[in-house]
Amino acid sequence: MRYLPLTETDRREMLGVIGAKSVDELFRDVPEHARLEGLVDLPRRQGEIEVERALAKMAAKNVSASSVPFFVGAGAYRHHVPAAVDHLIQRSEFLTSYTPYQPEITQGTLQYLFEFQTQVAMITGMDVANASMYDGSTGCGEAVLMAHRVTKRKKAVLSGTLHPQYAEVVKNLSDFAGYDLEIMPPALPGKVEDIAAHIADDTSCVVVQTPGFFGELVDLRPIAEAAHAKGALLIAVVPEFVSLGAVTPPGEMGADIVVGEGQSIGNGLNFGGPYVGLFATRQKFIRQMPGRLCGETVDADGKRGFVLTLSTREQHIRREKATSNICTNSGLCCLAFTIHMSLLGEEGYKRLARINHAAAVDLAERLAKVPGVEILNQAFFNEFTMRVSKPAADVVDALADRGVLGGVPASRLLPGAGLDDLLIVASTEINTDDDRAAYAAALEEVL
Amino acid sequence: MRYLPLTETDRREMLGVIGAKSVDELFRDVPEHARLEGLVDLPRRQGEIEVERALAKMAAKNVSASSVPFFVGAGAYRHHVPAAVDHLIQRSEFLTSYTPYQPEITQGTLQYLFEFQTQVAMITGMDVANASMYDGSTGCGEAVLMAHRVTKRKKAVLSGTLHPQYAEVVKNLSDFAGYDLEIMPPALPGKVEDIAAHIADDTSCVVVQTPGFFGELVDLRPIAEAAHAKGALLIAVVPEFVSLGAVTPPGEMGADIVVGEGQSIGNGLNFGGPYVGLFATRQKFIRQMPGRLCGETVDADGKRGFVLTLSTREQHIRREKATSNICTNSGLCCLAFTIHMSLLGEEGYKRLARINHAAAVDLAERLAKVPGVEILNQAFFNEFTMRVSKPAADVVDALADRGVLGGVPASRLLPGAGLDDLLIVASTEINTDDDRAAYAAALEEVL
Amino acid sequence: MSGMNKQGRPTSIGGAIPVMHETFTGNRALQLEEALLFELDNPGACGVDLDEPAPFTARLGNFERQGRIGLPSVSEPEVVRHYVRLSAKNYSIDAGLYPLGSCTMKHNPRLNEKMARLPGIGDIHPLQPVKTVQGALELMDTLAHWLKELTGMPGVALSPKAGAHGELCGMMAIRAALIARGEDEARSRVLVPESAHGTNPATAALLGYKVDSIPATKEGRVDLEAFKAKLGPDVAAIMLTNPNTCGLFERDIIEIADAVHEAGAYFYCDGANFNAIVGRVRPGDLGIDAMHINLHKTFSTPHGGGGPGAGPVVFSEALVPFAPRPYVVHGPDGFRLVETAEDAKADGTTPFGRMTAFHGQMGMFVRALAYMMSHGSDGLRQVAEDAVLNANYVLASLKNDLSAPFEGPCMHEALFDDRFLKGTGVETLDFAKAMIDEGYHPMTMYFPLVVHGALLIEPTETESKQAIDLFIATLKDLARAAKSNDKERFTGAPYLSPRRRLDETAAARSPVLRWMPPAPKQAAE
Amino acid sequence: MSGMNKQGRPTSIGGAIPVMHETFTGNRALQLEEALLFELDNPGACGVDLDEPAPFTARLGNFERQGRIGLPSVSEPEVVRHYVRLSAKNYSIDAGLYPLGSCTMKHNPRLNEKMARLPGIGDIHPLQPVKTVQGALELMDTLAHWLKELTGMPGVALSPKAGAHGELCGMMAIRAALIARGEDEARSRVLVPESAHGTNPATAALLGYKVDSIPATKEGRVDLEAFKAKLGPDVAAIMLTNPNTCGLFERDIIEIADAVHEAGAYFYCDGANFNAIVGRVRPGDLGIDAMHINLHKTFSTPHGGGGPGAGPVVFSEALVPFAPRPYVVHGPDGFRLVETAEDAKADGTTPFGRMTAFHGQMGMFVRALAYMMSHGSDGLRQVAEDAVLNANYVLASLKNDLSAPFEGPCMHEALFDDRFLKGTGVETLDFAKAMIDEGYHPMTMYFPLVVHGALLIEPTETESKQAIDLFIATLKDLARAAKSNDKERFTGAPYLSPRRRLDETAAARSPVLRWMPPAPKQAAE
Ligand SMILES: Cc1ncc(COP(=O)(O)O)c(C=O)c1O
Ligand SMILES: Cc1ncc(COP(=O)(O)O)c(C=O)c1O
Repeated sequence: MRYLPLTETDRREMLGVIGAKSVDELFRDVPEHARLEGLVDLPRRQGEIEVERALAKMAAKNVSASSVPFFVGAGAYRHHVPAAVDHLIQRSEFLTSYTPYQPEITQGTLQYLFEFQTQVAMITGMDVANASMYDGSTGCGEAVLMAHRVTKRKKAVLSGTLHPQYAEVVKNLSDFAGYDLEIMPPALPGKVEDIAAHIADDTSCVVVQTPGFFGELVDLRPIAEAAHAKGALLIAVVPEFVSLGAVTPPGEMGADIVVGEGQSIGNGLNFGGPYVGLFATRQKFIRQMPGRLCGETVDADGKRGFVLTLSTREQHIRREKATSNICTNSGLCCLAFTIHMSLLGEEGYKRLARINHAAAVDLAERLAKVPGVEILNQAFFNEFTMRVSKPAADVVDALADRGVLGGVPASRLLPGAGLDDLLIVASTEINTDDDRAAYAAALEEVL
Repeated sequence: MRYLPLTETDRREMLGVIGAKSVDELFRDVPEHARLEGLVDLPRRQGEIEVERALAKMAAKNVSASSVPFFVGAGAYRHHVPAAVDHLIQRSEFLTSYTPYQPEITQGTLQYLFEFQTQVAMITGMDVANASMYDGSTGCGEAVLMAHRVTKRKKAVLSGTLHPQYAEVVKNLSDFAGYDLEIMPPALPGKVEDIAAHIADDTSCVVVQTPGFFGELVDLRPIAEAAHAKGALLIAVVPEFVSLGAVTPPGEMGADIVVGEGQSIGNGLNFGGPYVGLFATRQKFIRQMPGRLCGETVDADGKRGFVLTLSTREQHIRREKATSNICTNSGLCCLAFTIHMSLLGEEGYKRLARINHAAAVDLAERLAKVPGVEILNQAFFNEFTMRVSKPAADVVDALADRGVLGGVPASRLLPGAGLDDLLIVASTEINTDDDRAAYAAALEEVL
Repeated sequence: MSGMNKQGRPTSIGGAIPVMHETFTGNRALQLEEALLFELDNPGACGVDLDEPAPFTARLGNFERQGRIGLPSVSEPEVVRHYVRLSAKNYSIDAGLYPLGSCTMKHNPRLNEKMARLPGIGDIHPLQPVKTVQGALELMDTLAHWLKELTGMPGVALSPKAGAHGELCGMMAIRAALIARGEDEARSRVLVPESAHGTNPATAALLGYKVDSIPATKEGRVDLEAFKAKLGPDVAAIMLTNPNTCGLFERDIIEIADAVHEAGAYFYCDGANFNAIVGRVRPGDLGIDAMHINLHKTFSTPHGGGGPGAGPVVFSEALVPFAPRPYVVHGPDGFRLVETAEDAKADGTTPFGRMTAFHGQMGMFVRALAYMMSHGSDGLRQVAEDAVLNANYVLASLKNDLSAPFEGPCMHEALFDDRFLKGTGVETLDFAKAMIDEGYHPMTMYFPLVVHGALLIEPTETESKQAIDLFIATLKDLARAAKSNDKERFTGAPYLSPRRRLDETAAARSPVLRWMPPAPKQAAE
Repeated sequence: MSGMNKQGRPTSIGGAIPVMHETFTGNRALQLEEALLFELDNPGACGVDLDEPAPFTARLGNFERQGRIGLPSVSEPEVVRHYVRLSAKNYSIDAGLYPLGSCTMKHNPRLNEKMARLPGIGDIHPLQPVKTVQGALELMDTLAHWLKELTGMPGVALSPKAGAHGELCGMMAIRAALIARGEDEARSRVLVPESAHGTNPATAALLGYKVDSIPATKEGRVDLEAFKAKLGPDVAAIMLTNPNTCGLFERDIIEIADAVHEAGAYFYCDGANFNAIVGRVRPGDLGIDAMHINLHKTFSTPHGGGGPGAGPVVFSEALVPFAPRPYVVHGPDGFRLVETAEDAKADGTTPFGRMTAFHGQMGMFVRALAYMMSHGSDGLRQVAEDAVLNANYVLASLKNDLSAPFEGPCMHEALFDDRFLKGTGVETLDFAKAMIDEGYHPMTMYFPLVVHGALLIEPTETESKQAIDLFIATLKDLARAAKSNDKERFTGAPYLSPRRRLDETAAARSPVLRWMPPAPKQAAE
């Protein structure tokens, strides 16, 4: 087997050194009746050619985003990833190393984590960021738990702007961990959600997403004020991180914790994972943060270097008293994020955001002209919601038959909420004018 | 522009240090009327997205070998390249380094060249090999020139087994360099070519290909004997290097120089290039070899290391007295070759060869059953020639319309030679039984 | 053994050979210093070319971002160089043996990377119409099948994002089952062996459970009597790692499982060490109720400097009904996803909820499946055998040089303690750091906690005998040196790495967690 | 400048800091020793899984290979590690400034690598039916168009495999034109400046020409008078590099061209340095008849440790008819390839022959085209300007520390000689080797030959000012050290690289060009 270096001769020699007659002897602690004698009922080993053929066959059954005009968003966005990014993250030294527990020989990882933390903090407008969570949704759950620790309260309020699956993740965690939660109904663009009215003295935090699930930008300032007035924290959630190149960052609008999904920068769609949770907060809360933190220090020769730090918050040191149980995080996705962000830089990032916004505005204008379409949004970034004259799920299906992936029907994530006629649509820098024209034409056919 | 680090500020500062007012001043040695004032008439800079889109569009107009049953050979062969190969050759340290002129910081390149040379020598059954030529065809030309140097004679005889384009390359070089050449007519399988009769006292070398252009294996022993009897050298050419995993190597049949095309191992089809010329010979001829050679030595601390050596044969030292004008060779393709060969090892290489042979035998048997087909070969490796009942060029075209790339009509390379009904067909480990069945079925339709 | 290895050469500190130790640049030939990204900032440079959009009327409301973010401007060549230079400061599996016990640093096949990048895998959106992602669902279904067959368990949740997330998932399922039985209130305690990985108690605590520690026997295993004594009607579950973190198989595991079940509790197994038994033992045959599988350990998806991973959880019959959404079902019209509570109701199941947005770590699923298919049933069994063989070979070869707290045979990792260093002035940490100079990543240190100054070595099955022999010889030499008073080789180590020992205390005392722009220079100066 | 750089710190040899210089393994932390592949041989291991074919009747005749070849058996993890470790012993552009004059080591964009791997580019066969490769022919046609526009020349042969092969192609076309004119016999001399690259005289000699050397002026350029004196009816061509290998533009180039043409000869230009003028000067405006373009220099296809490259040749009207096969034509049914003499006859052209099998370096074409399209007409002009600016900046900054033989401005590279080392006991070679310790690849040394102890520095346009500033500061420090008697820093250098100075003389004296299996041990011992 190509991945196994030991030969029969090696095995014999090694058993000799060990003083065992057979490898079976080494498994003697396994209760006898649990020892499998034969092989499990699965196919035998296969060569690269066969494995590649089998998986390519599965892959070929999917419609890849690159092969059609593509407008699907709702928490995951297709952006162009520069070729250098994917090349660099595949370097052995990044790809096949472990968590940097031995800083002397993992300065590569540590330095990029430090840079990543800095970028995330700058972009969100916060003081500090950690070295990533699994993804935006789980980061959101952790943020709520952190708010409970900080405020020593037990109740969170989730805005109707929050991605329904994020809300579900928070609810799941909250329920099992024994906390209270209020989830507000879906916040449709055009109607202002009066979340302030739901903040009480026992509210630990409010969680608001911007751009919201339906694409609408949210003014966090009044919410922050209302929350702070009651001693609660504002958790801002940003699943489309490209937006912050154009939109006022939550840190400038009073957020206490910002959770982001970093997939948009440097990471592919990957059918939903792996993604990268971004997590930023104020300096004063750092000891309550979940996840790894990288910090600057010096070595024995006085040279600048980096280490994982404040690990007394973490499970491997603190065990049941840790701020989170997270261990493996999204290291390599951070790397992709930080490389892409390095390439973009200040100008590139802002311009990318403008291009995205222009793309979505153009698409909205084109689709608004299609009979049976009503665009709901006032202020949006690269995604908006439209009301269509037929069930949105059917519309999306019919568009797919015409070779256009046209977005996400709200009913897929919010069934039974009376939102069957809403379709959430995104456009990014990858779409050409032709793509958008094709969408409008196909939609006209379908409606 | 993303690849250009200098900013306008940098440029100004640097001009200041230089003491020039503008960059134009630096170009003042250019005759005035040759200075372009405006831009050349070509498109302006484009981003990655646009460039990728444009090139992908061109690529999409080609039928890639992976997308159809594929049986094209005639000097370039589609084999499976393990994923590790392409990953490793893209490592910055290999990809973006220069010829290893500074051995202290290029031991990576030098060691793999040393290993490559050893592998090529072992496989061909020769004493030594160089660090590559451009490809098999140009290597073949260089081999003839080397034979002239060694024998101090001026005439080569090219067998009709030699790939017609190789023969053309030799002829071109030979003509311009002022040497004589005899090119024998195409040597069809089944007929023995009496090359010995063409070896005279002024013959410097005979050049024979095995497997021959039409796929037939050639017995080099009598030719070597005949050549040596007249003081001439035997140059053996092996464009399908996988064959040597199953077939007696030229070195064991008396060849003095072996030229190979290494594309089959580790390198893709690439529409014809870059490929890698393999060049092996006897120890006694090393000082007459063209191309770079890597040799073992020690460093100042007595540690084993490697250097380019015998460079007094080469143009950068010897200038007009060099054995060749070659400078840049096929470094990275050598690397791909040597990595793939390392993965294969003794067993894997031999087995790969057996699989190829089995594939071709199976295909020959299937196609032989198609009415209108006659297989000409007696002894072959993974390629053979068949006589078809219609013009082979039309057959290949009609097969392509049916989604099968069925081989190379002899007339494409040998027009006007009365070989219009010959079709050269290869099958390798990448073909499945289904592929071969599809070929037979399509051929039956076409004939 | 390589002719280039200097085995048998004496090691010395300082000495006579002229060694140049400071350069003008700070570089040491190929070992290159690298500035922070922010220090490369050069406004006007940019690593991408994007055209400004044609003029249009923005619809950002009042939310247009103002002012500088502070991101550095760097061209592509400099960005590439930055990360290539940083990478050269890392150790990796591809560079050498990486014997981190419990972490399973094995070879990461590049085929898997290639497969993950097929457009039909890497470039599909989780919320595309399911009819456009049938191949993706088939892939998930196939992976689920392999995991169930290999573990002998009837159900699996694919979505957890890593091992710790899998623990959470498993414990939530247990909690959901207890709720369904109406026993949630009553059962507030979770038993966790002392030797457990930190994520186990952290997970239990996250769910509000009281963590109750089970002591270990002298043989490094759960103390069965002590354990039974701790069982009671208030116990929700035991979280046991098997093979355990001492690298030992829990001999009494079936008795433990029986006792747990008898007490009305559930058996969560930490499956991080499944690589030791894959193909030879099915956890389902041991009485386990839930177990996560670190695809990034047993099934070799790359660790990537800390992640991402994937932590699917297999379930027993008792827990299957509570497995979270989403999951894939195969119906008459192909594959479907059960995503929402409504979907589940229609499907007649009672998932406890959802662990994450979307469907889990597809990028890891494809890699793991490629790995499994490559090995097959026969190869995977060999994986376990070779992993165990390599570890026992290390244990047998080093037990007289280092000190081993427990009798063998071990499973996939060999545990040593620091008794062999007693009186040398060298500590576990120093010993580990000296390995760095020798070209090795240290083993896991000071874990598990049940042993003093633990050194936990997991070679994995993808190391050759030749590589392990050199590793053993090196550790013997280091042990010899430690015992013969060559203390400086350890306490000053590492000497030769890109950085020498780093001051972690200072880092934690006044944390600097981000770069800050230098304060503007004062005009007067 | 990076905060991590130790500028201004004194350099010393040996010294007080304890530096551990020998390890047991021979490794130095991340700097790892690696055996030869053959020393990793472990029969039974294998890096691929291939199934033995089902039994069949072989048709190999009498040619079945017998006996062992001797190839080592190594598993995939070991193979990957072998090459990763080897790679770490190399310097690269991605690691740092690589100032090899004449070699143009510039950034290699990864986009280009990605494009070359599109299945529709990398996985097509040169002899597929042309109707199945229309996109490939379009790509070649597009590249040809760019090259012709950029050079202002009417024709191009794409097939030459590298620069030297392009020289051969160009000189063959010249020869073919002379044959057509009936002047081949009469014209047997080729004029080549002393400063020419070795490939120029080697190429001319390969074709049987007498190489006649043209001296240089004190300004580093062709001596016009001497040159004119050498012209005559027996001269076939001049081979001139422009900008020349001293990094200077040949001011008299148009006069030279005129004189050449007046004498009935042709003007071959070595275009290796086209990167200095691309977008600013069209060689077609200078009277050139043929010029090769190293796509691996000007258009950044990676050097790959020595190749592959590509050397398309552009031709003047006079030579276009003789351009070799194959070439692409655009007809009513799309693109066609003119491959054979018959095809050419039908097409009404008179190609001199064929340079290589198939159609040239497609893999390089796509990379070069991606590079050109990325830059565009504006970016390419900027390439030339920045390359020239960087070189002049180096020249201006170092001319008082090193010694410059010629007045500026230079073009894309700055030439120094070894006068500044006079009396120091340090030679050009030593100076270069000391740069290695500082983390730099040395510049081109001892070339061109017209200058004593030449040091030829080509920074290229893809270096930032920051990088060049550090490079300059380092060279200043080295020059200072050389002049202040710090000789050991040079003559013993490099100290810190994977290997120290290698014995090239011994290597050439008794060449060991391959590994040989060790002689079997004698039984008695
Ligand atoms: C025994 C054990 N349990 C749990 C974990 C946590 O797994 P993960 O890092 O994937 O969250 C680890 C990994 O370090 C482990 O070794
Ligand atoms: C001036 C000059 N001419 C010709 C060549 C030869 O080019 P190539 O190496 O591509 O054959 C070179 C490359 O080194 C060169 O620098």
